Amino acid sequence: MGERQITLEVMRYRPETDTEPVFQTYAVPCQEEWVVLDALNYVKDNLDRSLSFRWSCHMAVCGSCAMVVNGTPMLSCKAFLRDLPDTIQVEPLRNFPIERDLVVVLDDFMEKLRSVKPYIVPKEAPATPDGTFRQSTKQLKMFKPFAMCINCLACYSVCPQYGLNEGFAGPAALALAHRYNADSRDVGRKAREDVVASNVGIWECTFVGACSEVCPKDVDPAAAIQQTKIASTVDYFTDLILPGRKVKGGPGKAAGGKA
Amino acid sequence: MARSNKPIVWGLFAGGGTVTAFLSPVLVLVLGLAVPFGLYSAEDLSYDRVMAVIGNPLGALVLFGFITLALWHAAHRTRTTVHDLGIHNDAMTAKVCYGLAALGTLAAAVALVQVAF
Amino acid sequence: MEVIETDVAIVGAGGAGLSAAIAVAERDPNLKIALLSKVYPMRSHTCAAEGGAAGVAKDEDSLDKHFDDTVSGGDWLCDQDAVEWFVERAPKELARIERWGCPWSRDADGKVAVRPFGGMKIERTWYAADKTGFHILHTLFQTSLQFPSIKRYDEYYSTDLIAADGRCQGVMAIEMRSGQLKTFAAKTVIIATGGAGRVFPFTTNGAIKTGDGMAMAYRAGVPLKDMEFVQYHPTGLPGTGILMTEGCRGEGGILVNKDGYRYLQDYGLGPPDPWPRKKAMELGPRDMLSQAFWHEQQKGRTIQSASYGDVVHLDMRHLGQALIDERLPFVRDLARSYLGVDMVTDPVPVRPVVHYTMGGIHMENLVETPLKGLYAAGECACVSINGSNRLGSNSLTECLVFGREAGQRAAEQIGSLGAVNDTLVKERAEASRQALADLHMRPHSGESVSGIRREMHDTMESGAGIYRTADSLAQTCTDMANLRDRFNRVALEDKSAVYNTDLIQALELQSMVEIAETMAHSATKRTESRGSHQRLDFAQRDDEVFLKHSLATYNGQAAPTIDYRDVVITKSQPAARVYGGDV
Amino acid sequence: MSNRPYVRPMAPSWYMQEGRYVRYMVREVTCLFIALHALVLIVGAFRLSQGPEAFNGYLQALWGPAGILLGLVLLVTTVIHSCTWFNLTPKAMPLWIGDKKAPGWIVVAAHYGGWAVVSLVILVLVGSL
Ligand SMILES: Cc1cc2nc3c(=O)[nH]c(=O)nc-3n(C[C@H](O)[C@H](O)[C@H](O)COP(=O)(O)OP(=O)(O)OC[C@H]3O[C@@H](n4cnc5c(N)ncnc54)[C@H](O)[C@@H]3O)c2cc1C
Ligand code: SF4
Ligand code: F3S
Ligand code: FES
Repeated sequence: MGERQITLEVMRYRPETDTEPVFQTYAVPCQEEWVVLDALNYVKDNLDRSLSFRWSCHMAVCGSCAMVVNGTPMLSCKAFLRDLPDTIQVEPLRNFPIERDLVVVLDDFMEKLRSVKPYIVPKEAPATPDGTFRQSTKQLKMFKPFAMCINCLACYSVCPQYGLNEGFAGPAALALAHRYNADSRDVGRKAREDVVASNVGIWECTFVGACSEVCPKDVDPAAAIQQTKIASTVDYFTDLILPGRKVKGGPGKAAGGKA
Repeated sequence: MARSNKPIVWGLFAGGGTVTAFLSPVLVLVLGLAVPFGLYSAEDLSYDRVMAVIGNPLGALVLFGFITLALWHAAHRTRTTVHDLGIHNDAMTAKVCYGLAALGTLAAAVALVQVAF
Repeated sequence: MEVIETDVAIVGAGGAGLSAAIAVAERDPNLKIALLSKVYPMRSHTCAAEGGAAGVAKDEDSLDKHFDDTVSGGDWLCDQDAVEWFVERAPKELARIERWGCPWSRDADGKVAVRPFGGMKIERTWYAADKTGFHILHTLFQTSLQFPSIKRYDEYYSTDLIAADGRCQGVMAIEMRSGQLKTFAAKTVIIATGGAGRVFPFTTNGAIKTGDGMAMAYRAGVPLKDMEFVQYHPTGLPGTGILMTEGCRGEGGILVNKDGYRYLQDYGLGPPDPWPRKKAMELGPRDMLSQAFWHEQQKGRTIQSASYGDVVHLDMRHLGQALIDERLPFVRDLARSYLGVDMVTDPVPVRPVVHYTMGGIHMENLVETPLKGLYAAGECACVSINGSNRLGSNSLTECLVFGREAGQRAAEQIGSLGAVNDTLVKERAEASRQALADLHMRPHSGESVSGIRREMHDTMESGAGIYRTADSLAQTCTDMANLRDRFNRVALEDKSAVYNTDLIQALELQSMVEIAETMAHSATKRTESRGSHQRLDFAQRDDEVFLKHSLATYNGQAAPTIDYRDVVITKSQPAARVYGGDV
Repeated sequence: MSNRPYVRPMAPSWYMQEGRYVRYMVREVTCLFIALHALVLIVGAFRLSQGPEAFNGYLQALWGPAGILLGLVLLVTTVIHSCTWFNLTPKAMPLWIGDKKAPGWIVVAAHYGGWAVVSLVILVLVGSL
């Protein structure tokens, strides 16, 4: 197990004393196989107990620990030192207000996630003896990749449209809306269009594609959004041609989750 | 929240993007570069031969469609790019961009009606 | 101090807490629900669960078989009435979250697929590839978003229960972004704070699993039951402790020692062939597999790896890339990134790792604690379905089944509990505020959170690990008493209010120190070996004396008192645990 | 109130600051040349409507040095437009073969193939009508 000396430049912001963020430098003796999060924990335990950052699982699944490492947002628990130079700069996710140090304010995302109705709007209860829906391999594959989102928000950190447009629902929320739209058990697409196909939904996305490039879980939100654009456009023109057509789970229908 | 009317302009943008992606480079080549590069003789693009195609109402309609889609594609993308560049008066931008596209569409219509009808 | 009034306060938004919240909201939309969590709900450690959730699914399976596997898996320390109740509801709850959108893996005919798991006679573990807990958690969380009555308090760290007048009347919590302490005056409180694996240094548990809820209940006078039973999972990655799910073995992976020999056949789990076979060899229960590793290590038959110490090999090469990528893609990626080993082409080095706390808050009547108005569910609760060794994949289901029941009971009983006593609540709130202020003001002393934590880790690992003795435990008990005392002198280096993680870690350490002490003392008193609790000095199970649950009661600055209580036996008399052969 | 989250504004020149944004901007800006090309065609249509002389003058201008330069610029930019457009198609229009999602490159390759065919057909047709 080799040791390696790393210079960690961490963006600090202490709201009670700082007027703006500043970088603080720590010299950290690291093990070869460490990740950036290990180095931060070393700092917290041995050098500076006042450094704040979020983490929990240390296995790239809880989504707490995303931060900008040398310019790119990534999960710090999966940012291996072996892939990084000796000087590592760590910042909080961009496009979010900084609460303190590497901790950002997530209220906006949480509200947007709720707004896209990320839950099954069922057509009717399944009529099977065990009370479950049947799903073919293809039906599962249609939505599963979009269900892999860990809400780490790396995608929001690189999406310029999220930075420029306050209202924009953003890549992960829209990918999750698409995840339910694409689920064979769901009939809520119409109900979701309220937000998804509004002026703060998919139409704010200009297909920069950066979201999909940085996503640690290969969710491909850019794809989800473009597919939703096509579906919504088709819906729009169908509605124009056939006004008042009956739609399953349309806006009038309550999105009850009782099952 | 109201459903957006963007599908209209976005539909034109997407359609235009696709059509221009397939056709623009070859049209640039045919009209502007093929003769100077010696791919065609000047005869190939003589007035009569061009009239035979564009003078035909169907030909004129196709060209009109292409020009329109190209313009609306460009107008919509310009609108978002202007926003990206930091000019955030989107309503104004939209008016100007789509206005210009409409003007261009009208001009193309006028010219092509004269050619073909 | 801000007082938030609510009908139900739920502390913890993992699998159990979210299930409870939805259950309350569905039952009565007029009830006010406060859902507190020290992390955003989707960060809860339920997201780390990989392998699956158990519930009878196949025609040839039966509730009785699930019951039998669970009871013998728990070495007869399970309350059988609770197990019976549990196995009956398990498939219903799993089907419910199917309807809510959980992306279960499927068979060719479109039905939910099930895989074999350790100690289970028949395949009954529902799975979503190898991210079952993740999908369950996100399904629950996203489903919960449609209920307006669920008011979330994300990143609120609960410090204390408000217990007064023989009843739980609320809970105190720090809003982490402001540092302000708030009072939740609640007619009922449900604790769903998860396990306490972080008491040990080498664990699959995330940073948040510090046993806070157990400690809160303990301090409020509710006993902690069966705390000596800590599960080691046999297959963790050395170094990080990242879990290689039991699904690896469920799909056919094998464990070999340095001679390439499937050593489990030497420990009553064989014969090795034909393989795969349920309830045998690698599909034996976790306690036995982890103990077998220890013996191999004693015999010098483990593999010495330069960087990671002793390991054995989990070999999955014969499964082939297609199957691995379909059913185990996440763990393949984890082993590749964190260890540089691709399970498609190489065996993966693994060793036992602390994984699960069978013990927890003492439950009377499934989800009710002895304290009126206080309920609990999930890993923090000891309903006693897991006995002395939990079978893999029972606990995700446990979160769903008992989380839901806790919500329903709380909603049902609220009427008879009546209003909270404002004066008493204020009094308690003031006491909590004072304690917190004291912690903030404590003068510098040389005692640090990380220092005490490290020492706690060392003594727990060396004295209360897979195998224990009177001596090792005595040492750990002494050390822990010491550390508890020293903790009283820990001073915060960070005095700020906003998102003070120095403060939170100090409070978490307090929980852990208290929990660790109950573990050490309960283990000392249990002079027998049963399930995950193995005493080198008392190698046999002793049903005469110890077919009993231990109960650790808080004693302030003194060590806990340990009492006992009978195990509920209904239809399965204690017998020898038999695995391998033709079982 | 001590608690004031700090909002880092986006730099007005954000699109210059990372390779991926620069590439995005290049792609977006091609639309100006698509518009320019449309303009060239509209002018051509007018000239066509004004008779052979006018049209020939138009062609001569296109084929002169300035015209050739314009043509080259348009060729490069429209090719960039086409490539960036086609490269993104798998995201917008995933292709399913049976119950498997086809790899993205197939969709891209199909578009490039179609593009080549269309272009060749037009070139040949115009040259041989
Ligand atoms: C790596 C791993 C793999 C596993 N795999 C499986 C498996 O395949 N099958 C299976 O059945 N089981 C598995 N388990 C076990 C199972 O995942 C857990 O027992 C279960 O998820 C616990 O859920 P919970 O709701 O009780 O707690 P958690 O999901 O841990 O949630 C605890 C909640 O309490 C909150 N909380 C804690 N303290 C406080 C506080 N002081 N104030 C406020 N909020 C607080 C947290 O924020 C969190 O929301 C696995 C466990 C691990 C670690
Ligand atoms: S889409 Fe990807 S990058 Fe965005 S939040 Fe989800 S997992 Fe993270
Ligand atoms: S980066 Fe943003 S603009 Fe669209 S494609 Fe991704 S959401
Ligand atoms: S700590 Fe959970 S994703 Fe990194």
